[in-house]
Order: sequence, then C-alpha cells, then structure tokens
Amino acid sequence: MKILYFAKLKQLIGKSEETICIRKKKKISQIINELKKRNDVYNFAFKESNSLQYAVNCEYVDLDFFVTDSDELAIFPPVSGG
Amino acid sequence: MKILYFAKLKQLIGKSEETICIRKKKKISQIINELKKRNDVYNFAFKESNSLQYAVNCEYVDLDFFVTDSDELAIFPPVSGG
Amino acid sequence: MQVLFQRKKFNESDLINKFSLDNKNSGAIFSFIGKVRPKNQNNNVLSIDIELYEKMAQVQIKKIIKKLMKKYLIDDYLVVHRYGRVKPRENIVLIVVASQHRKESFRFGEGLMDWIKVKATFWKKENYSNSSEWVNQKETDREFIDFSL
Amino acid sequence: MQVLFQRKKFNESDLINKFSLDNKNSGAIFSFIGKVRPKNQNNNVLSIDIELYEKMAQVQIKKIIKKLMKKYLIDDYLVVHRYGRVKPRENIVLIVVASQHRKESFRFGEGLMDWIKVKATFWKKENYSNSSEWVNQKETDREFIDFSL
Repeated sequence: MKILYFAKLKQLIGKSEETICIRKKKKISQIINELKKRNDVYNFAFKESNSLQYAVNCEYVDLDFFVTDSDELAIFPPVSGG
Repeated sequence: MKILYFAKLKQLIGKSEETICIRKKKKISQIINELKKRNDVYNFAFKESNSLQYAVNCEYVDLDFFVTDSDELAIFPPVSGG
Repeated sequence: MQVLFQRKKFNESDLINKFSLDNKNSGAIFSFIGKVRPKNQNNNVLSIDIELYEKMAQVQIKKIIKKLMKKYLIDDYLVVHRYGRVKPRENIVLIVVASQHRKESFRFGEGLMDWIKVKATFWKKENYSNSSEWVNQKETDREFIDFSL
Repeated sequence: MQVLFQRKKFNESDLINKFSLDNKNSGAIFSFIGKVRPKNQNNNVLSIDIELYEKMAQVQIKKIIKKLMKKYLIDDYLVVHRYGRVKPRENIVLIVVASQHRKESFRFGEGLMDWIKVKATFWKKENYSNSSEWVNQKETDREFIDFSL
C-alpha cells in the first residue's frame, strides 16, 4: 500500500511517500503503531497521531478505518490553505 | 417647508418638489391629509400613505413625526436600488 | 473609503484591481457586483432608469458604514452605485471591502449590501418594449437586514 | 465551472472581468481574493511555500461544490488556488461566483471558502528571515463550516 506524507509530517519523516505491504485489511491505527516501532524518527513523527489527518483514496477517514494493499493512504497535519 | 417626491409618487403627483408653509409643528400624517384634500391627483397619490416612506432631513421617520417649516420632508415608495 | 454615485458605466475589475493595490497589506478582498438582468419574470428589460435622492443616500450609506465599522474590523471599502439610464448586463453597484481576515470582509460587505437594499434612496424603473414599471422592494430584502446594528 | 491550481501568479481582476463577461445574464457576481499578508503576529513574512496534494484537493473541492450547488442556485463559479512559493501581497486564492440573486452567490462563495479552509489539501509554510514555520489550521475555521451540507 502506498503511503503519502505531507507538510510537516513529510519534513519529519524525510520522505513524501513509501510503499508498505499489507496482506489483509488493517486498521490505520495499527499501521501507525507498526510505523512508530520502526525507529525514533517515525516514533516522533507520529507521537500525536490523533492530531494528524488521514485520507484513503482522497477521502477523509479516521484511525479506525480499514485499509487494504490497493489503497492509497495519505497522512498529514490539518490543512491550512486558502 | 420643502417637500420632495420620488419615483412613482413623483410621477403620480407630476412634480418632484413643492414648498408649503406650516406655522407650527405638525405631524406628517396631518400634512398628508391636507394634501389629499387638494384634489383627486393628490388623493390618489396618497391613497396608500402607509406603504410610502417618509424622511425628514435625510432620516427615516414615521407618519407620527412632527415637522416644522424649516425641515425638508421627502416622501417616496420603498427604495429599490442595488 | 469612498461612496460614489455616478451616471457613467464603470469597469468593475479596474476598480477592484486598483482597490487591491491600494490595500496591499490586507489578507482578504471581498467584492460584489450587481448587474442589470436582461429579463425579469419573462419580460425583456430594454433598460432601467435609476432615480436617486443623493443627499439622503449618502447620509444613509455613511450611517450604515459607521455602524458596520464598529462591529467589523476592516481596512478599507469602496461603494459605487449608478443612477440614470442603465442597460441590461451593465453593472449597477459595486462593493469592495478589504480586511485582514476574510470573515470581516464578508460580514461587512454583505451587511452593507443588505442595508443599501432597504435604506439607500435609489428607485429602479424597468423599461419594456411597450411599457415601463417601477420595481418593488423585495419582502425578503427587509428580512435580511441585521437590526442589532 | 473550473477549479484551477497553479504556481503562477494570476491577475485577479482580469479573471473577474472575463468571468463577468462570460456570465452576462447573471445579476450578481461575488468574488473573494485571499492574499499573503506581509506580517503574521509581528513576524515579517518573506515568502510562503504552499504544498499541495493535488488529486485530493480536486476531489474535496468538487465534492463541496456539488453539495453547495444542490443548496444554492448559481450560474457559474471559478476557483483558482496557487501552490509553490508565493510572496507577500500576492494573491493565493480567488473564488468568483455568478448567480441571478445576490444571496445565492454570497452563500455559495462563503461556504466554499469555509470548506476549502478545512478540507482542501493545501499546507502553508511561512518563511521568516532566520526560520520558517508551518501554519496551523485555525480553530475558528473549523467552527465556520456548515455541517448540514
């Protein structure tokens, strides 16, 4: 599954996207927990995962949403355009 | 006292202004009644005097407002600009 | 901070452009343009005549602006309203407002337009091919105005 | 009926003018221009960088527009939003709306801007002389949106 990072989160993680493999459907919160275990950078970036926003295939979802390997997950701080 | 007429009222009365003499303060409603007595034209023009609007020296007032000879009274249908 | 009444057509975008340049440091520019619609309830409007009681229109608009400025923090405004003969598709009124944050401009601009509709001494007459008719004030326009001002 | 994202500066009044000419028969043209303010809480802003998740921003804005169009009768709209580096006093966003009666344009334009503020995937970073900072979404912006849509 493709994961996209934007804005401050992209800056903290140091990349704008990556691909992970998920065999069956998984909650976003579970994915975040796994990412946090990778290293200090991820752990710090997702420290306040509740204040981040999540979108699957361009639609806002919450941390309980289930994703599958063919989805595109985007994670970012609240938007600030306009 | 100067009286100004606008829009449809001006058209009905056939003039845009006239001057009447009032010795002491008078209610606008009283002035309207006197004008109505003049002839059929005025009587018809002021038939629905409640749906007209009244302004003294550029401020909206109602029919109970007292005017004196130095005032400028404007009478007109509800405005429709913009 | 101007309220202009004029017979002449105006180019709204030139005025908005100039206004925006004059208010370089504002974060928000609101504008509203009111134009003559070529039809009114299936009647073809050939032209409209706008009558004006100028002195009172100035007094009333300035009064509303004073009230709105106490309530909303804005940087600048411009009001242009035409009178005399106006053709379909031409502009009648322009309101432009500059502020630091958008909501102030919106509230000021919309409130101003609402009040102009019921207080500013302009009257429209629509000319059709064989007749003409004075335009009535809309019931709804009276409902829009914010009497708390 | 366009939603454009672009790096390039745009001349807002040219766009408003063209839009107004394209909508000759509309009675009301609303517009809103959002610009970069040169200061933010006493910090001199030298430039801002706007990041964009383009695909999602298009999806989200189109979705809001669809909802707003069900509620308000409008003739046309145009949205332009910039991304990349933007300088103080330059425009960031333009919304123009045409309708027969003014209230539809106002409600549509303001509602659209409110939703863009909290749903459209743009992020601003302000660059100061010695540092830069991501702009936080305003608490108040979340309060403005009309969830009944």
